[in-house]
Amino acid sequence: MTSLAAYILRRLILLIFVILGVTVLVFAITMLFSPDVRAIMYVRNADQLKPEAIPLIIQKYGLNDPFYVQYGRWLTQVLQGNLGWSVSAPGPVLSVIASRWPYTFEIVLFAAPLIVFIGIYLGVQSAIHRNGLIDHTCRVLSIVGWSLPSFWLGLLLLAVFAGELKWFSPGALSQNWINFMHAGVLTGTYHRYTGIDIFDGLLNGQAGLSVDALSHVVLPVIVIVTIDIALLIRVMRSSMLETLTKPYITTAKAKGLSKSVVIYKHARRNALIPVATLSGLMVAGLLGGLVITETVFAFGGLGNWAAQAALQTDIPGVLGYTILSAFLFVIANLIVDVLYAYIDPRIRLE
Amino acid sequence: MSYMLELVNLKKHFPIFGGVLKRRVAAVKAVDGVSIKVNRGECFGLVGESGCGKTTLGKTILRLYKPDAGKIFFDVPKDVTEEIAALEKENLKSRRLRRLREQYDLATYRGRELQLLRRKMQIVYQDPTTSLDPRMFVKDIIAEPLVAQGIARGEEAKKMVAEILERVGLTSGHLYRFPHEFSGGQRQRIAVARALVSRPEFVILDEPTSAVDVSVRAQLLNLFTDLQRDFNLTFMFISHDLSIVECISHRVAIMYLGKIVEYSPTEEIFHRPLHPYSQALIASVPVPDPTKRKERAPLTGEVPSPVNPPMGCRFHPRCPLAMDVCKQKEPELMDVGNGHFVACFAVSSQTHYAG
Amino acid sequence: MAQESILEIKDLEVKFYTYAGVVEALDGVNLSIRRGEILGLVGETGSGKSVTSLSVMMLVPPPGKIENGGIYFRSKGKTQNIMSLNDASLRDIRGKDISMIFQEPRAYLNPVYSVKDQISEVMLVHRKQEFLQKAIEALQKKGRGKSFEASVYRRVLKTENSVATGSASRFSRNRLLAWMTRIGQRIGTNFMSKFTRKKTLKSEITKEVVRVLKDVEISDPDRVAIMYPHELSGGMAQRVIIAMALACNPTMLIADEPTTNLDVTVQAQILNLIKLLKKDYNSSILYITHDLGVVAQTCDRVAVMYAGNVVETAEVVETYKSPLHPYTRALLESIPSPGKEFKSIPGIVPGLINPPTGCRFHERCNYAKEICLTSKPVFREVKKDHFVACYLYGGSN
Amino acid sequence: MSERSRFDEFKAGMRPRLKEWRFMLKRMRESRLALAGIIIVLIFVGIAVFAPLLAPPHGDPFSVPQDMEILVIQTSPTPPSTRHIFGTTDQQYDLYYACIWGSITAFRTGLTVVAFSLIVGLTIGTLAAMYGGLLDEALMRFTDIIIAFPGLILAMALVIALPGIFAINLSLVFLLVLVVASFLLLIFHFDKKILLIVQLLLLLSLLSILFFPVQMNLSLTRLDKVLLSIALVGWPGYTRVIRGEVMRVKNEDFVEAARASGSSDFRIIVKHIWPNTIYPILIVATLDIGSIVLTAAAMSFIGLGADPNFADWGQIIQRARNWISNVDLIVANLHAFLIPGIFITFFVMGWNLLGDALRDVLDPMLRRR
Repeated sequence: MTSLAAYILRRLILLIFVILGVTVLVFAITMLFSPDVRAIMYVRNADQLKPEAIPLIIQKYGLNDPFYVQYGRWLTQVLQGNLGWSVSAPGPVLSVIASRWPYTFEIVLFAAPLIVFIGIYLGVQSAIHRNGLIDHTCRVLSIVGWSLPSFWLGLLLLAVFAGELKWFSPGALSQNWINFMHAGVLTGTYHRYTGIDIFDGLLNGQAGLSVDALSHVVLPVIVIVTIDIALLIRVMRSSMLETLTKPYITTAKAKGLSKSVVIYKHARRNALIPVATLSGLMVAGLLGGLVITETVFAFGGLGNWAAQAALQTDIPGVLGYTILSAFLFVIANLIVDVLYAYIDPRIRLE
Repeated sequence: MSYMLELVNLKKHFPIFGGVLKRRVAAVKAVDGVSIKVNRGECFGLVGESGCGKTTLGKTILRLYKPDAGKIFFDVPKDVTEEIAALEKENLKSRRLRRLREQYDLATYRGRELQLLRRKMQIVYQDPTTSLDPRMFVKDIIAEPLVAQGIARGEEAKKMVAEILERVGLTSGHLYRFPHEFSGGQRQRIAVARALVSRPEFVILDEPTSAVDVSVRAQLLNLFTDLQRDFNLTFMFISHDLSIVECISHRVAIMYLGKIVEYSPTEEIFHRPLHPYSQALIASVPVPDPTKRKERAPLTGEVPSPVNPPMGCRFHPRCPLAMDVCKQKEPELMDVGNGHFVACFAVSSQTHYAG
Repeated sequence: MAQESILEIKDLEVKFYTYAGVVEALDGVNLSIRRGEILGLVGETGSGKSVTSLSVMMLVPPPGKIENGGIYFRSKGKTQNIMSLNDASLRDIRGKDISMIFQEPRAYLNPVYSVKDQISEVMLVHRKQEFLQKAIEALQKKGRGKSFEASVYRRVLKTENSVATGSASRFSRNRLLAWMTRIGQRIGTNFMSKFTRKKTLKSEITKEVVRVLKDVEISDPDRVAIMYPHELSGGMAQRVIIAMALACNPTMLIADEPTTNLDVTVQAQILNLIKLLKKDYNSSILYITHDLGVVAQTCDRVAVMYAGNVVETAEVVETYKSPLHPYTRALLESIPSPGKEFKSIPGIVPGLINPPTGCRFHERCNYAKEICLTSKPVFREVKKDHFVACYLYGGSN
Repeated sequence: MSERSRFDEFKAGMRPRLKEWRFMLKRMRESRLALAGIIIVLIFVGIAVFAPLLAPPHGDPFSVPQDMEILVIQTSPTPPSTRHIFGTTDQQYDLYYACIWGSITAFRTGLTVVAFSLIVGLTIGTLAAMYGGLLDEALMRFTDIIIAFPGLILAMALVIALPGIFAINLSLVFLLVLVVASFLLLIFHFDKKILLIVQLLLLLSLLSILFFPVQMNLSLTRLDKVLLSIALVGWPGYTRVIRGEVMRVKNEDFVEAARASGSSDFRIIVKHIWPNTIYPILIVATLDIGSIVLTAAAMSFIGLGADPNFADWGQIIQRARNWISNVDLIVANLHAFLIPGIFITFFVMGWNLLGDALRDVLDPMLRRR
């Protein structure tokens, strides 16, 4: 087996353990609740919510048994796709996720690339123009962006662009388009192929709807990017600055390479190595930030749901979201690991 | 009379972890069966190229590393060592053997015993910039052995520190300075002071001059010789610079890939090196005389990795005199007269010259 | 002057503006390297050897600045002051006419690119036309002279030539191509390198790379070519660096302590290699080291540096037989040799933030006169080909 | 030794240290951002210290006063006026008072969480790095898991899960403490007597658990819950950082040299490793205070924060949630979230700037070896 394969495999095994650990931890947290509260984690349909149904569930899933037994049962339930009933949605957790992920995806779709690419670009720029104008502006901006409370920024943007200028409005889609869509779905003239309005609109030849959906994404994306890009810029900058002092940069210059080749071929690739991890974490971590952002903009995605769930102590809701985000994080990590092996040949030998 | 230090087949391997589950896949055989005897009051030179395990050997003697096999006798009467050797021959299980080893063999020491050992043995590191704590005052750095071993503290310790500081050529005005305020040479002096403040009998000098400048190097070497005389110390001088070793040490051992290939009195080894590696090593030292130019490198290739050293004699792939036997069997160190030991079949096959 | 010198350094002054203060690293360095010789530049740490070499390449790292002086480089008959060159023509010299090898070979190779990538890179920068030409010819031999590949090469070659000669009109397609290249590098995909990925050109360059690797006595060049720096041993890495330096057979090679971190046996190999290559490539070498043994073994002439000054230069034998400057003498006496006890230079190397006035050696000099404390001795020829900066040999008024 | 000489000792010891600190301050003063950071933080310290003068409390200082006279007329916020300098938020809570006393809450939040994380991190991180093995493995895997969650989410989950009242079995706690203590003693091979005593106490506590368990009820306010959950989520990160730092220093020559000169592990850790790891950790901690406050505020915004009348910046802004559905309300009540938001932003920015400056100043000193 090649060392690279071994490396990937090792990471994979590790990640599986992480996933298991995540579920254990989460389940352990829920054990802080009394059985009759926890019962809802096993509810499959609405009529099981009746008070008389609860004791049945408790004894069916043995909610007074020792931890590991319960965990085992719960895990099998989860693997069967039963994450319980979310009161805040309301509905079975899995179906709630299924129905809401498109909205969250709309934001991530635009936010993630913007953060990563702009972040890296600005980081490099401020590094190569150290203490120049670009550098100072970048540093100040990143510090400010890093210090802004996302919800506050969101509210301000709402006040300005929605309140005063009336350019955008909160929500994921404006009411008339929602009505249009529902009507269309009922009459069969409109099909939700992907569930993502931006695409569906185009697929159904309703460019207007797509544009409207797009316009609703703008503000959330701005908030997410402003907040999350800060860290990336800083890390990229320092990493780049460090790389530029490395001996092999001197070699590159001594070879007579042009400035841009030295910077963009020799320095940047090495500087990216530490940044790769971070960007992976951040893209996965977006889900965290989205809880706030979606709440501020009344954006009907997963984050909003999570916030509602937390507020109404809807355990399965919070649980589902937590597990989901952890899962996505793990996936992102795996991708980063593979990316690593590509960027840095040294990995392949370890 | 007894040897200051006696090593019997000492081994130190560093494991390498790898594979999917990070299991132990191999080991760096840094020190792989070294047996030497160091006389009291001498300066014993240990020479070798990087990665030959000379530094590891030094640190293993100090028990900064736990040896994987072998015995370390420090100032142990001859009869004891002989008895141990004899006991090992007949049966390894005997209780007396275990008792003797626990009492005399450093390899078995731990905890408190080691701490007591530190008084008698000290080390001076190669690079004083990394071996002195950057956040400590010179005073505290030098006083550390005293305080740590409970020899002295407070005013008394300070007095001793000032004393030793003068001795190594610094003034008590330097007591409250940070290491980074000194030049390389001075830092090394501080390191020497720390090593000697607890009045040890045996000091390992691990490349003590390779990090300082040419002009300062001589000052340090003089300091070492003086100190050795005044404190009647025993030195083990580890270095890759043969010209220095030739000047400072009484006997020299040459190491290659974790093994001693040859050791003998200094002028003997430098004028009549027997092992082909020793010959090559000495030949490849650039002579500071433009009229004596060497036109070709005496040796090709590089030192192979100590992870999986060559079978048989470890030098045979690069050896000009390699024979078939060299590929199968490992040569043992053998006495060829007047305290000259060599591990080479080519040599032993020749008739020994009369000493 | 006996032979013509290809590099003249005149009164070079370099200062480093650090937080602690202004470090006067070089204070009027004079040096001249002649065609086809190895000049040994000897000195202790902080004497300014490396700074001198870096300033020749105009690579003095910030906060260092070349204050004044001149570096005159003679190649192809014309002499030019490197310090007054613009960036483009400077790059043209770097790696092509003057190239460098360093102390920490592994650290000076880029960890993420293979040996082949790194060597072929320098070839592509300075010898692109040549290789394109070769590739075209190779294709024609195969009777594929009309193929798309060949046409691409011709187009690129045309671009290169016109860009090189600057004949390309401002809006010409060629200039556009060159511009695209620059943009391409920005966004990370190098259009030009896309072209170089074309089989024939690539194989041509690879051939050359392998040849150079063979020149530096690497036994299996094809295998080494595809290795990454971390897979190379110290000696191997140093050979690769040397190969990289020789890739465009430079008129001058700067070797900055190339064997300091290598084992004695390997050092011997590398030294011989360097001597050998000097013959083959007849390039002159500026050999920087602190090891007097190495100097004696390799160099034709020696320049001794102390605290930012060159204090003495002479033929190597002359230097070792009859050194003039007190520092040189002391240095040579400090070489340990069995039997006699170690002679050392009193005191320590002075810091350069506010260095000693006058002759910077006077504090440690046994022959110091009061004039040495006040004024700096001039660097003058006291014997044939023997320059020294010391008042013991006149010049005090 | 005599007082006099001890004093001289102290003087002699301080002089070089002062020199270093002066050097640091000089560097700090040179960068405007750093100066800004220091000033901002100092201002907030001032506000926190003089809060009782700036906004004299009636009764519990942390419960924001409601203006009943207006409340009978209207609940919706009133704009800044002479009566309420910053105006009021809905339910007529006084914004000015809340902002002033909120600064104390902010400090409390940041500092307690950081302190908790540091203490836990230093002990566990150091032990893991020094003695590796199982502890290290366990720690790393555990942190892997914790880091897999977006901090906010996990904290949210914890907040809703944590019960308001903890029944703590003191004897159990005592037992655990003793176990850890004896563990440490074993590692640092102290003299046997202390160990013996500890083990006797251990036995005692074991008995007490079995026969006369000592119970204690600990009730958590909502703010406590928030802090606790953030700390619980945060400490693994610190532990990881500290572990890394210790690992770095542990392999330095001077540590080995100390061992060679007979220092015990305990001495090595205290005298060599911690002094050489403290600066990077300090930087991390400073930068973290800001983000902790932000997380806390975010949680209050979702509605998991302190009690509704508690003087906490996030808590006030949280009321804006009800207006999101109607944009005009947001505009109308702009002041009700704008002002506290500015407070949060500047507080966090101050700490971030400070941390940034510290990094710039300390790094060269770390490199200077």
